[in-house]
Amino acid sequence: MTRFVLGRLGGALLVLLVLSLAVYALFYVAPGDPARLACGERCNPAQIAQVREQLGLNDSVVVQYLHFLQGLLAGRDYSGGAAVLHCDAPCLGFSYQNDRQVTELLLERLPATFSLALGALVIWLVVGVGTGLLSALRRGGATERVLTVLTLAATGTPVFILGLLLLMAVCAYLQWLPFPTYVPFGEDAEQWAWNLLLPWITLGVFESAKYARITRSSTLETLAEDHIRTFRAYGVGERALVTRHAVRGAVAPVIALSAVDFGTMIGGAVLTESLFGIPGLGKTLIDGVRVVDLPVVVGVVLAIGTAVVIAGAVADLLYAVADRRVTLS
Amino acid sequence: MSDLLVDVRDLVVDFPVGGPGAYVRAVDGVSFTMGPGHALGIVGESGSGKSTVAAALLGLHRGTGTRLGGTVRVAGTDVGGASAAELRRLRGATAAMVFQDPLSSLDPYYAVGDQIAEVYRVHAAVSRRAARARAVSVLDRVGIPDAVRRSRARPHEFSGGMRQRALIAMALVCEPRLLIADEPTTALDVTVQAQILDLLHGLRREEGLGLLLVTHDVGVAAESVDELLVMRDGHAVERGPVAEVLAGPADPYTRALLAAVPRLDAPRKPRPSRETATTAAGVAGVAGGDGAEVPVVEALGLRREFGRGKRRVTAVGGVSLAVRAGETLGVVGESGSGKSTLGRMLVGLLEPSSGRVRHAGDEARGIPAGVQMVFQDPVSSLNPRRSVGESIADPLRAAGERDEAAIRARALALLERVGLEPGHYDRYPHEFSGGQRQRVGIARALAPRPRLIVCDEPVSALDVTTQAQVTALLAELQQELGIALVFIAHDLAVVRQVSDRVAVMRSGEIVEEGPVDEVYDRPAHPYTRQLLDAVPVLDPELAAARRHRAVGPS
Amino acid sequence: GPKGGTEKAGSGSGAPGGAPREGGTLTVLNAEPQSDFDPARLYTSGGGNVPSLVFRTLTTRNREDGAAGTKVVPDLATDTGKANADATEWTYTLKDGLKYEDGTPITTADIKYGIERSFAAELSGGAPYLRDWLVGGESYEGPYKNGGKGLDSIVVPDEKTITFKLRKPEGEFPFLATQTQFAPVPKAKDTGVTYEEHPVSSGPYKVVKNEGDGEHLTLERNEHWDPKTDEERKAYPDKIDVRSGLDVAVINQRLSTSSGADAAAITTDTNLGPAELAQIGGDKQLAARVGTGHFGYTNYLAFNPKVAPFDNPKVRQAISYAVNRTSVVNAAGGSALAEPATTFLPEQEAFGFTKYDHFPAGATGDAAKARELLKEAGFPDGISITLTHNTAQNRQTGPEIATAVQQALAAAGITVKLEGLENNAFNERRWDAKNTPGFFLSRWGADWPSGGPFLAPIFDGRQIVTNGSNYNHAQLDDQAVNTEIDEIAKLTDLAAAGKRWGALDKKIGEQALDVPLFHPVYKRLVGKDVKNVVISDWTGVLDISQVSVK
Amino acid sequence: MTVLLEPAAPAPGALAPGAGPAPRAWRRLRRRPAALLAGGALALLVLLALAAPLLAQLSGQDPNAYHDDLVDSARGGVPLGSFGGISGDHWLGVEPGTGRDLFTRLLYGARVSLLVALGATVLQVLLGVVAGLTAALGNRLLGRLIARVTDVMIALPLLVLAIALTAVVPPDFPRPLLLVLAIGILDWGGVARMVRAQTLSLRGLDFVEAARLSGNSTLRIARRELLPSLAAPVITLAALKVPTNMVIEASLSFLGVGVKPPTPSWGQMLSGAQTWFRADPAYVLLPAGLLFVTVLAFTVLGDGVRTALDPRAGSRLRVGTRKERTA
Ligand SMILES: Nc1ncnc2c1ncn2[C@@H]1O[C@H](COP(=O)(O)OP(=O)(O)OP(=O)(O)O)[C@@H](O)[C@H]1O
Ligand SMILES: Nc1ncnc2c1ncn2[C@@H]1O[C@H](COP(=O)(O)OP(=O)(O)OP(=O)(O)O)[C@@H](O)[C@H]1O
Ligand SMILES: [Mg+2]
Ligand SMILES: [Mg+2]
Repeated sequence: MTRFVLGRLGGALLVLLVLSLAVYALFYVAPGDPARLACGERCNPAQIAQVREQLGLNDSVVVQYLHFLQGLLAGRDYSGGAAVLHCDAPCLGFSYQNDRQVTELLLERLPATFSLALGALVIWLVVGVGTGLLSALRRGGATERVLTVLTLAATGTPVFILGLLLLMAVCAYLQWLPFPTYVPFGEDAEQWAWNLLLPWITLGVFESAKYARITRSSTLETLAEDHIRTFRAYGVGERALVTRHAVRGAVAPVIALSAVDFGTMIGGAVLTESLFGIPGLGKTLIDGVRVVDLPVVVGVVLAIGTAVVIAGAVADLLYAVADRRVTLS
Repeated sequence: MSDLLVDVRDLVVDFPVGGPGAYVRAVDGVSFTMGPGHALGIVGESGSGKSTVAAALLGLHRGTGTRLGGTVRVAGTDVGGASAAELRRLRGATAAMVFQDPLSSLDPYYAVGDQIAEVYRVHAAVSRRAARARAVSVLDRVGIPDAVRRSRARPHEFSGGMRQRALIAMALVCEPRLLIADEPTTALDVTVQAQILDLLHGLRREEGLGLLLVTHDVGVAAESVDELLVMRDGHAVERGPVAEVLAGPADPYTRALLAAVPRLDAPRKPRPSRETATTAAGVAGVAGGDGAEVPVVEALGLRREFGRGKRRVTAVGGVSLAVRAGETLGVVGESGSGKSTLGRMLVGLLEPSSGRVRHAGDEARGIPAGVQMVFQDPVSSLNPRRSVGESIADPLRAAGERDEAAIRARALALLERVGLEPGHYDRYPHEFSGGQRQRVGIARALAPRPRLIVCDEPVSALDVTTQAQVTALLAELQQELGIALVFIAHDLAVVRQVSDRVAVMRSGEIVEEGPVDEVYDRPAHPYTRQLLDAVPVLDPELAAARRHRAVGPS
Repeated sequence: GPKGGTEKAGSGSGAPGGAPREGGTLTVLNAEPQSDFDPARLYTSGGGNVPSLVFRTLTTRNREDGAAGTKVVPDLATDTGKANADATEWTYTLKDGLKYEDGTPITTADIKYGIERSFAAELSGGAPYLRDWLVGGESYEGPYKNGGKGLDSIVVPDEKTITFKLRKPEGEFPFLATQTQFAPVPKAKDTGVTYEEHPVSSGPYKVVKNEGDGEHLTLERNEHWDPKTDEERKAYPDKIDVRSGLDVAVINQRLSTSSGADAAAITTDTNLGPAELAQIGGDKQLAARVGTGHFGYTNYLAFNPKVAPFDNPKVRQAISYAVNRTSVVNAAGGSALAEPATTFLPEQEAFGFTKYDHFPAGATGDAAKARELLKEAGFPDGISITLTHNTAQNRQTGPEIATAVQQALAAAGITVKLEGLENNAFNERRWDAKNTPGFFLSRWGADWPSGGPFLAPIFDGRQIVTNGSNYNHAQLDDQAVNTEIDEIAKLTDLAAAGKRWGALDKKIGEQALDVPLFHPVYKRLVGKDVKNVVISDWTGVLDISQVSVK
Repeated sequence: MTVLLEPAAPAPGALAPGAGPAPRAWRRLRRRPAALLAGGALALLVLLALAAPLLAQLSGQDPNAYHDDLVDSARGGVPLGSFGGISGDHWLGVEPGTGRDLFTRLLYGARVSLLVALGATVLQVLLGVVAGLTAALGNRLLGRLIARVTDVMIALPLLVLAIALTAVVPPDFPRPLLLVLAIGILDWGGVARMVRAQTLSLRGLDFVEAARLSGNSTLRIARRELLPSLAAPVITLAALKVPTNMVIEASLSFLGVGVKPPTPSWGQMLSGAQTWFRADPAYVLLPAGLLFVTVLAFTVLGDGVRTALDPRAGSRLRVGTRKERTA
């Protein structure tokens, strides 16, 4: 176990290093001059030059990257006009656009994104896996057909349309709920939940469809195994067969995919976030990319990377627990 | 009528194969009845439809696309017409079944004890804890040592025999009126087998349990049943009280069957002469010494542990042995004594915790070339998604053979040699009987002409005639190619017949090893003696007497 | 111009309560957060909305509907500025009783400091005029460098007076003095880049909450703001709650639903799109809540005459004739959201609009005339050209407009290949003087309602920038044009200046250096309780300082 | 009796011709009308896409031609007439704003969308399966390396990569191909993770061990023993990737790596239409409906293939059916 954790930690550092390098490299080739974009539309060349100097963009990419690493390990100082700003290690640097500490920015945005992803995870695990089981149980029947059509409608509808429809229906026509505005959990847990309800449903339903399909097909596969026959021969009911025994076949894929989806969702379900006005990392990332705000983009990508790595390790642990034949490595 | 526990009339079972309308007739007009508390044995050729009949008693063919004819009544329930709820009540509670393939019949994800408890809770309104306790107690009854702890293990942590006992426990947990046991002791050593048979006998006597025992082991049948039904090709060829059938078989097939039963005391067929008696101690001298032949495989102080901390189990605890080309080493011993684990280490599928394996004198790393294994579980050792022909052809392809026609021809030849039809090439594993699957496994192991084959219970599911055919084949090939064989089995008679030397294992160690005749005739270790005594005899009366000796006084 | 203006909500339509009253909370639903809230960093257009509630400047916009709203009026200063004879020195005097939110008096030294800090690289983002106009501005690096040295061309003889010394005559200086850079910043409170988290208010409201980098703002009354010193800001609501980071479609939906707090909501950055307009179409009640405005903006086809065949004026003219403005307008969202343009200057008097149509293409283009011109140009079989556009579907410089152009030109025998570039790449190409595409979609907006900032960056030869952002796409360096620009800049009579800007536009238009396509129209929805919607032609959108929710 | 290891003459008549695994799977598939119908529908869609120019000619419309007279310019360009401007000329109505013919645009859009959805999905599945198998079966080092590479791929936002791609790829590189490559090469992490997880569960099974003993290379084991068992979840996931890829294509188009306008695609039409669903529902429903039909067809077909690939499902001996439960 200790070895597993240590091994993963090493792997994680490698992943994060590669990710940051990749982003630096990509931005090196990508169009858009960060200095000009930070300066504003009509900056004159002298101003742009000043900003470029100020952002340290005159150094070569390699030097810039080394500065970034240095900040990560030892912290960095930065000219903030009236005073010199200091950013403790691990310092992800300052946003080109508004000089905010990226670490701070991430910490500020993460809770919203995490809230969103967590709720969606719960929904897709409950609704998605549940629907999958139900359709495996009712295989060949009308219920299954209805469920199939519903889940496919959910996957086939882009999430922005799904969310907009939901918003229109629930908030505009029926007015069951006010239009959501994000309330932090720490501020008011109840409001937090109410306001996240629609985004959770939107994202959850969209993702559920995938999990329903995967659960269903894996469950049906497992139903063909010998041990199912054993339990059928002992009078175990169809429902228990499916929900207790056959569903175990779906455990590995569901866990693996959940880890991936949860990890990437930390990078932001951009469309859902912006539709419901959730101040999450997704929008931060998009805006960062749009204005070539490299430190912000690197920061968000590293946050996603961390989430992906952690979620992956948790997933590996989970299916080693679920299936003892699997050994951790 | 209604006092009959089982009433089968003109049962016909057709399995669909391949295209629409294509069927294979597995059972063709079988009828029999059985009263409560009675015991009926079904013996017969492998593939003759025994398991199919057994499954029909629980209505397991219903709704599967199988065509059924005739009527089946069990404890008054018309299995063919019963509602789903009735059927569920029947299954497990009134009539329980021990499946032929015990190794893959348990859910790999749950603890064995939980699985048994689950079945109990389906039929009895008890708490989870009570069910667990009950599960532990039945596990204990079927002879699982340290049942409390072991009940928490998952099936893959059990040895073959332990899994089989777990299934028997599952069948008994609801105290059914009818037990349908399909080859229930194939993975058990003779002492445990005797224990199980005694248990069943006791249940019959005390609780009026009806027993339908499917077996290929005439000895087992002789010990346990009142009546015998002999099947061949889907037909019942003979039926009568067990003593009568054994003493004076009417049907020629029954006669042939009985004649082929290997006897423990029978003189061994002459085997190609070999320098015998390479004890573990003598290995070093032979291998290193004066130009003597190097063993094909050699184990030096092999140990293997599973689990950590409190869950730690030492499966094999320091075993040394050597097998030379053309030689057969029989391995017998207690169920759970580490035979399969040892076998897996010998072929390199399992890393030893300590000790070394040498192949042809070289330290093995990974899987050495030219080794094969016949797995104890024929079900899981065949890919369910590949036709058996493909599975057999696979080692040939892996060896680089490219000529498709040659590959196919060779696979077909092998199928035929293990007693299967060439037409089976394109069938899938689930379309075979237990014994047929086992033979597929043997055919696959033979296909690439290996140097060494570790056979883990290779003939346990085969009727005696087929068994004889297969062991003859093995011997023949061994002679031809100088294959070294490790033959793990619990059937002492078969082991005597095929082995040059025999090693007796108990609790992970070899307690006795030596030339087969010597060990059998003059067993040195008390455990060996115990084993030899427990071998079932063909005479029902003798068996009854023996049981009386064992159980009576208690 | 054809401006009408504003269908007012509340007023005139018999809404309860009639006249605007004080009190209540105004909700602002925005897409973009106010992430720049430092007066130094705001660009002209950005300062017009929420920041104008917090920052007062020397002068400001006249908060009235339509054309009247294009006038400059005094704000902190007693007048719009006194110029010296050649308009190279501008002097302002502060009103009495001006205070910050903490009660301390506002001084001209603070205004000087506010301007100086906008020169710091850390606080970049403002418009370039201060740097270009003030003496020494081009090399000044702000108060944080060189031991806090100030800018000598801003003279503060006493607490109430401030004089600006310019490099050349600038008659439009009063317009510049409306920018947030002219807001006072007390030096003691300056925290550099973090000042924007809580800028010190000189206006009617102060910032009490600023979360998520301007995503959620709460403004409350600044008790030290004296309405008697401020004729422009009405400041009816007690509280202003700004929620941003919202989806455009959601903002419009919320305004149209107008339930709960949204009934008292407006938006300062989200326009209605064509789909929403189509939907509002028949709904009278909803239509009554739509405010329409005209901001000085022109979308046009730009040529780079250094690239063949656009070096040939006949080719440029042919294209001018071939363009189908009806298609283009439709692609831009229909006639409600775009008005066809034949002049470069927006159709507003303040800009000096002078009507002309040198290459009359009619509503749908004159393909025959175009072919004729092409033949004259030596291309009897037509030509193949590339049109560079943005891939962002923004209805401005995006693919739909490009396709509309492509189709119209095809009818005239001009084969257009479309080259779509991602937003940053597009802007970089378009602003790169060395690598400007030959033919592309572009747009230009007013920094203030006057011909100067509209024409000079585009046509002044001295504003060709070779190592930065160049807006003189045609790279026109015409002595006559340059001189005329300088001459007009000397005028402090803005009406007179306007006439000459119009004439200059007309004159330049003859060269067919661009093809004006359309001027966008802004339509925005307000919540059902919102009253006193004022939309000036300066900003084209409702003035947040005039809105009442009671 | 010693002829055993020499090739024997095949037993006469023992074998039905063409009874190998593939034909049997095909036979099983043929017995599933829903799957066949779905396959037919897909084939039809592909055919329609291929025949787009022909059909456009038939309908007499150019997919890119603006029709200013068909939209109400004053009302945001909403199509004149009912149901999104359906008429004898414009069979499915016209696009708001531009008045472009929807029927032909949908047809041409199908070309891009189907190509991207199919191509990218195939690529994702290929890469994902290879990476997943390698991560689970490769030696320790390789396995870990691949697992970490997968992490990187999952974590790198498509968007960031896409922006960089715009700069690197020459402008005349065929766009649909670029899309297939971009989506396929960048977004296979999910498949890889799932395959890895499944393989970890499978790799200790006896039949895999048996294959190892037979001297099969890891590659062969992966292909012959594991792939068939992985097919079910992979096929299911692949069917779900189809709509996702279409939507990704749309968003990449917005970023400028998509197909070049005016070439349409369903994804683009759909995202352009999102605000129109009240003012002009037909505009939304048409691409959405086609997307739905495609997804449905892929899923049903995938399900059919999955079932057909499992020989055990054929006889349904163990799976059991509704009939048994209700009998
Ligand atoms: N699902 C199936 N599809 C096709 N044929 C089958 C199927 N199951 C069994 N068979 C065939 O039916 C026959 C009877 O099988 P059954 O399992 O009853 O044999 P058995 O007597 O139990 O043999 P064994 O002693 O080897 O277990 C065999 O020939 C077998 O190949
Ligand atoms: N993977 C495993 N994890 C934990 N324990 C195991 C595992 N495999 C085997 N064991 C334990 O090791 C011991 C030896 O098992 P093994 O399968 O070698 O026995 P065996 O001699 O083959 O028995 P049988 O004749 O019943 O097949 C048993 O106690 C078993 O429970
Ligand atoms: Mg059987
Ligand atoms: Mg064993």
